[in-house]
Amino acid sequence: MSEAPEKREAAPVELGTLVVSSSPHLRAPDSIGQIMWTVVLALLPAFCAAVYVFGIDAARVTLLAVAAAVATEAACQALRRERVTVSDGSAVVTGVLLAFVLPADVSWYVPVVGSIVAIAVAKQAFGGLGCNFFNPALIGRAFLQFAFADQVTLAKWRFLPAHAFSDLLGSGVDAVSQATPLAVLKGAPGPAGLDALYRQYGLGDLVLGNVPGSIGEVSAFALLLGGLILVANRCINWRLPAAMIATVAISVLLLPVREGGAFTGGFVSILHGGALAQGKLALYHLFAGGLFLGAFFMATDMVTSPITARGQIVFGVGAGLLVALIRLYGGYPEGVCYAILLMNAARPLIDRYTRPRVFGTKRRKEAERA
Amino acid sequence: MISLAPPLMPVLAAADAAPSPVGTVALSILVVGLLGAVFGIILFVASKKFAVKTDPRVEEVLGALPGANCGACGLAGCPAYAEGVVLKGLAVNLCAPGGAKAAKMIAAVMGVEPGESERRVSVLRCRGSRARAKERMEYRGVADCRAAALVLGGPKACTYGCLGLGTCVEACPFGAIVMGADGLPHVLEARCTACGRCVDACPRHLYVLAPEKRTVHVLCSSRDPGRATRAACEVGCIACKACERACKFDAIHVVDNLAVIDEEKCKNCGACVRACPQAIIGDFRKMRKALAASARSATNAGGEAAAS
Amino acid sequence: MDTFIEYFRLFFSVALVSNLVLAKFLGLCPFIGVTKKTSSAVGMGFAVIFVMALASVATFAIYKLVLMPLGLEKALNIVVFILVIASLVQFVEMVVQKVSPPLYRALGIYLPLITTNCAVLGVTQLNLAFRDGSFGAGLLKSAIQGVGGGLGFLLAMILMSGMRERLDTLPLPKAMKGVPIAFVTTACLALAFLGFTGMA
Amino acid sequence: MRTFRGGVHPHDHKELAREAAIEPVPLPERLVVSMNQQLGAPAKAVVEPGAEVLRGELLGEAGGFVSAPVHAPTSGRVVDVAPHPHPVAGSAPAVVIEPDGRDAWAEGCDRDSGERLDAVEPGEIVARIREAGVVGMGGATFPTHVKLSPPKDKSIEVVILNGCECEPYLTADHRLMLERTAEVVSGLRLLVKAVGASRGVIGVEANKPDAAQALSGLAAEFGFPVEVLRVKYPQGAEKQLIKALTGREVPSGGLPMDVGCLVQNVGTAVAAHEAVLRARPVTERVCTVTGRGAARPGNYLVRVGMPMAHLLAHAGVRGGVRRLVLGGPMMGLAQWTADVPVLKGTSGVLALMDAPEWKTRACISCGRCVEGCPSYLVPSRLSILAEAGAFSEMIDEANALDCIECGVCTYVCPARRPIVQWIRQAKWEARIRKMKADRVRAEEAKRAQEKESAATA
Repeated sequence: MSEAPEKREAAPVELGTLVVSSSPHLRAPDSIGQIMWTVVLALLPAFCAAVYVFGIDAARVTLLAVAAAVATEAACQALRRERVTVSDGSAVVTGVLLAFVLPADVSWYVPVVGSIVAIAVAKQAFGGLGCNFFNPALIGRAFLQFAFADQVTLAKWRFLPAHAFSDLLGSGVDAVSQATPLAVLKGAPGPAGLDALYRQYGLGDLVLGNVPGSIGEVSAFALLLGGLILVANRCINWRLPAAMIATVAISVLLLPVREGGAFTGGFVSILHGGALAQGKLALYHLFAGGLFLGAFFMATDMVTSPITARGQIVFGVGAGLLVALIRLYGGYPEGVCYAILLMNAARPLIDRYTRPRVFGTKRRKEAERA
Repeated sequence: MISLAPPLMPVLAAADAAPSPVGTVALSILVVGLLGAVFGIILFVASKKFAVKTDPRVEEVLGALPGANCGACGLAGCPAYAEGVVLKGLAVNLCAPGGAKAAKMIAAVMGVEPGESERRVSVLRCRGSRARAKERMEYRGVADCRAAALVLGGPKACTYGCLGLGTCVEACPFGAIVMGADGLPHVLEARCTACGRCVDACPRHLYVLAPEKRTVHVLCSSRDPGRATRAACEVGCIACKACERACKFDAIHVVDNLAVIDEEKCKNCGACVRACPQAIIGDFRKMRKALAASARSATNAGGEAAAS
Repeated sequence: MDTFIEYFRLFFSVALVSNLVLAKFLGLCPFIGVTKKTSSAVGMGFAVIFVMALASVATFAIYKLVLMPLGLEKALNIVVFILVIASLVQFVEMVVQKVSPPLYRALGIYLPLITTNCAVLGVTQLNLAFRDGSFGAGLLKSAIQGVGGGLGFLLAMILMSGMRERLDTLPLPKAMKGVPIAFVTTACLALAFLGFTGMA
Repeated sequence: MRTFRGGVHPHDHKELAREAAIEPVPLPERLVVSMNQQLGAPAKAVVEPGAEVLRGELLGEAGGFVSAPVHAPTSGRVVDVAPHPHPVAGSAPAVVIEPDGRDAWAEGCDRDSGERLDAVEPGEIVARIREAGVVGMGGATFPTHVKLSPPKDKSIEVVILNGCECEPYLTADHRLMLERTAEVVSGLRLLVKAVGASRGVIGVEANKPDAAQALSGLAAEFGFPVEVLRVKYPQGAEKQLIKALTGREVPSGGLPMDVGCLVQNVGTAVAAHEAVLRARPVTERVCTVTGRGAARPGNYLVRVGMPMAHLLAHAGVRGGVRRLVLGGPMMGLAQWTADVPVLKGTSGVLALMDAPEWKTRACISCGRCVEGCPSYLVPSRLSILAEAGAFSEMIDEANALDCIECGVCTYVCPARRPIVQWIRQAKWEARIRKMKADRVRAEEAKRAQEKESAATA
């Protein structure tokens, strides 16, 4: 290696004004837009299932909500004289999610008002994407529950039962109106009422979506598929939905309810040999209602869920517990929306108390022991 | 059932006997009065038992301070300074924003002499606006002078000059610095309180707090040799010493490639201002008007830029 | 068992379902004022629990033992209740100033504000629902309602303070800075608390 | 496969230069030998303009204990001693040499005495390394003799040779391990002996199986295992490498010697071998020139002090380059001019044709930075605090000082937030704050003293 290289004149390099920035000089390909549009893609199976179950109405409500959400976001950003960033898809996600928690046959203004509240109040008022504490779609939904209760909480929900599947868009097919599975459960929360419920809607109906309910929540299978798309694309962390769903199952399995002045269900039933029925009830709770929609698409909203892995588990467990409490003891048949909103409120605190241990330091407990 | 009624029995009986409005009112007054007395006694005892000594002068001094918590006094905020004055005997005229007025009030509270305090203002010692000072690179990153200064010294070819990213504008608690359309910050002297935040914020140490009546300043900080300075900026000190020759009072000298004014000797005559070929020695009496106008247009331009 | 469940329901109801701040919108002044930092929010919350519990017991006792026998319950209940609460707050203020000066500094002007904290007065008024039962049971229920209401207040304060510490770092629209966004956040939190509707 | 927690694997672009064998670059017209070649104090020039020097002759002596001497990279005439653009410090004093083309070694240098490794005493090894101006060749440029002289209460048990080269694009260490295998192993033996360690390990990332293969045969003879590590950036960061190989965590604010480890780059091992057994001071190094702007990307044997423009021209860099980065793309320094010299720590030069504009948006707390941070920090929080100007909180409550500035958080951020730059700013603010506090304390002490003396008087 010590041979003397000869002296040689090299052609001079002409460099223009160079761009200088702080390291790193590379960025990963994923951007906010890519993540948001992936979420939209992951919502597509559930959307298809919705059109299948509710007909063209589902598409109508969804499009209205999306259009209102995008328009509101653009208007807010224009008013604030900011760069309009609706192309990143985050308003689209909010619109779709809001529509997904509404019945298919609401008046046109319900999704529109919901979207405006969701974007203007719950998101842009806080400074836009990344700054909101609460999931905008859920704030929109909670607001609608408050403002248009008669339209949003129906006693009977319309849907196209399985025999009408031959006609996709539902024209010429009579839709039927029935109580949602969770509303039926509300009337008879214990395992005793389960058999009757099973005759009305089997587990298979729940998985495929052949039940009344809100637009996006009916097909557990389609939602699971979407959830897998999100996990595969690292848009969500599997821990949070897993913790949430598992907590709901365990809570329903163990928590007793009061029927006719006496406790039944839960561990009470299990102690009395009703373990199988209680298991079936827990399973039913998983697939009925908006749990999958909430667990995969709403609780996991990056902006409003904890940032650390441990925090995500705490969030999932908390939300799951609240879902079970509201479903079993509360005034509403479904509690996913409120459970997630409540945990959203606790998110800053969860983040604060689940900070990871810094490399090369000890946890406080270990440090005290040492 | 236990009842507090027995001691009140006679009154109660009277009230029963004559259920007149007058009786009810009298009874009400009596009851409220008695309860008030009981609570009063309890609070009196408690105030003795839990008494805490406080110096009321701390609050008074605090009231005399502007409350901007700027830290110009060298302590962490106004309450700390108030405590410092009362308990540690700090000087009463350390509050620059409050100026002579605050010093006088504090002195009155403390019963001492207010001492001298001359009004000072902040001066930016650079005129290297975007059009006049060359940039050597296209900087991309955090829009903050201190952050940019860490990336190979920032985008300006002159490593002594203003980076123009407005860290001082952000730092000023009184809104006395505005970013001009020319890419240089401008001090609005009427609002400046000489708190020194900008002096600390500027990574290039371009700000200096000078007495308001001093009107002649060297508005360049480059210590590069003349040729390098000229290559980097149209308005840099090229160490030509024309000012030295022009000064009748031996008050200005080129030290380390940069003209420096000896404040003791300077009479603000402006001879150096006229002599400087680079126009970097400024006479504030003349410049003030222009500065204020440019700052106004800058504020307007800023608003329009945000609007578009 | 049933009595226990009843007490539990009372507690749960006043703490969550009819949360004083988020369902009844009482005590918004300290709620907005002292939630800028979690540490002072917690301090304020505990001060309110303490005052609320004491005030509940004291006012209920005075109501039942003094005002009712004298037939003055309608004329004097609010006046006397405010007197009791004001004295209690004065007392608490002295104790806090002596025991924990940092807490005293953090709570600042808000401690005296408990005096006029309508949440405290509200709970003492709510307690009047128990006036027709026995004195002992009513006193116990008042205490439970006082502690429960205070805990609900504390919970709302803690949640809110966690969010507000983050609010400081957000690029808020100019019009929303400060108190406006605090109220918007409160509204959202109140919507979330609707989830407890019908529970217990 | 062993590794650490966190990190990320960016597309590494190593295919550009991986296959190119190390190739010497012809001498330029002038060599600009900076006196600031290492972390710590700069060297002090000991030659005057006009002096004739031979290769290996001393140009600058160490400016302190944490410093290193600088030697002439070729024979020639000193034409200038003056400040010159410096790729890290902006500007630094440099000795400019006009080569005479003989490239003759100074007396006593470059003797292949056939001296056996066993014959050199540990103290002698450290002394020769110090005199040869060996510094960390991976890019950190920490003087090697300082690392080899731990305080008495610390003992080094394991010497780790860092052959990870986890930075994308760079392949210099890879080629070095392949082509100069014997010197790498010999260097490791010297380092192990110098500190009296009981073990030596070579860590190689799994994307260099040929290098691992080549090393393992020779290393096994001396009982040094070659550990193949997962391909993940920053696998080659000192603390992360120690964690991966030994499971030990260097304490926060501590040094590798606190857990009985010493980490050296494979390039440093070669330099140590050259210094101790061949009496050759550091005058050249292998440097990868790559990126789409280089027509002939490759691994070049360059002299210290070679102007960057000369090296770039040799590697076929023409116009149209938008960014010039010294070092790897994750931690390297972007340059505004090619008028800077090659330093002992210049492991690579990237000539990039693109300069994307990354528009910063609000943090959406996706958590990817938290997942990727090898120091287990919450970069998202740090960035939010920085935006709010809360630099003190970044230091006091969010552990900004534990950041190793590896750049993973900024790389993965979908909101394109310049997190590392903010953290650097916070560290800088912390330094300023400390300086101020020290000044205030000194003033207070002075005032107290004055008061006291006044009272006694």
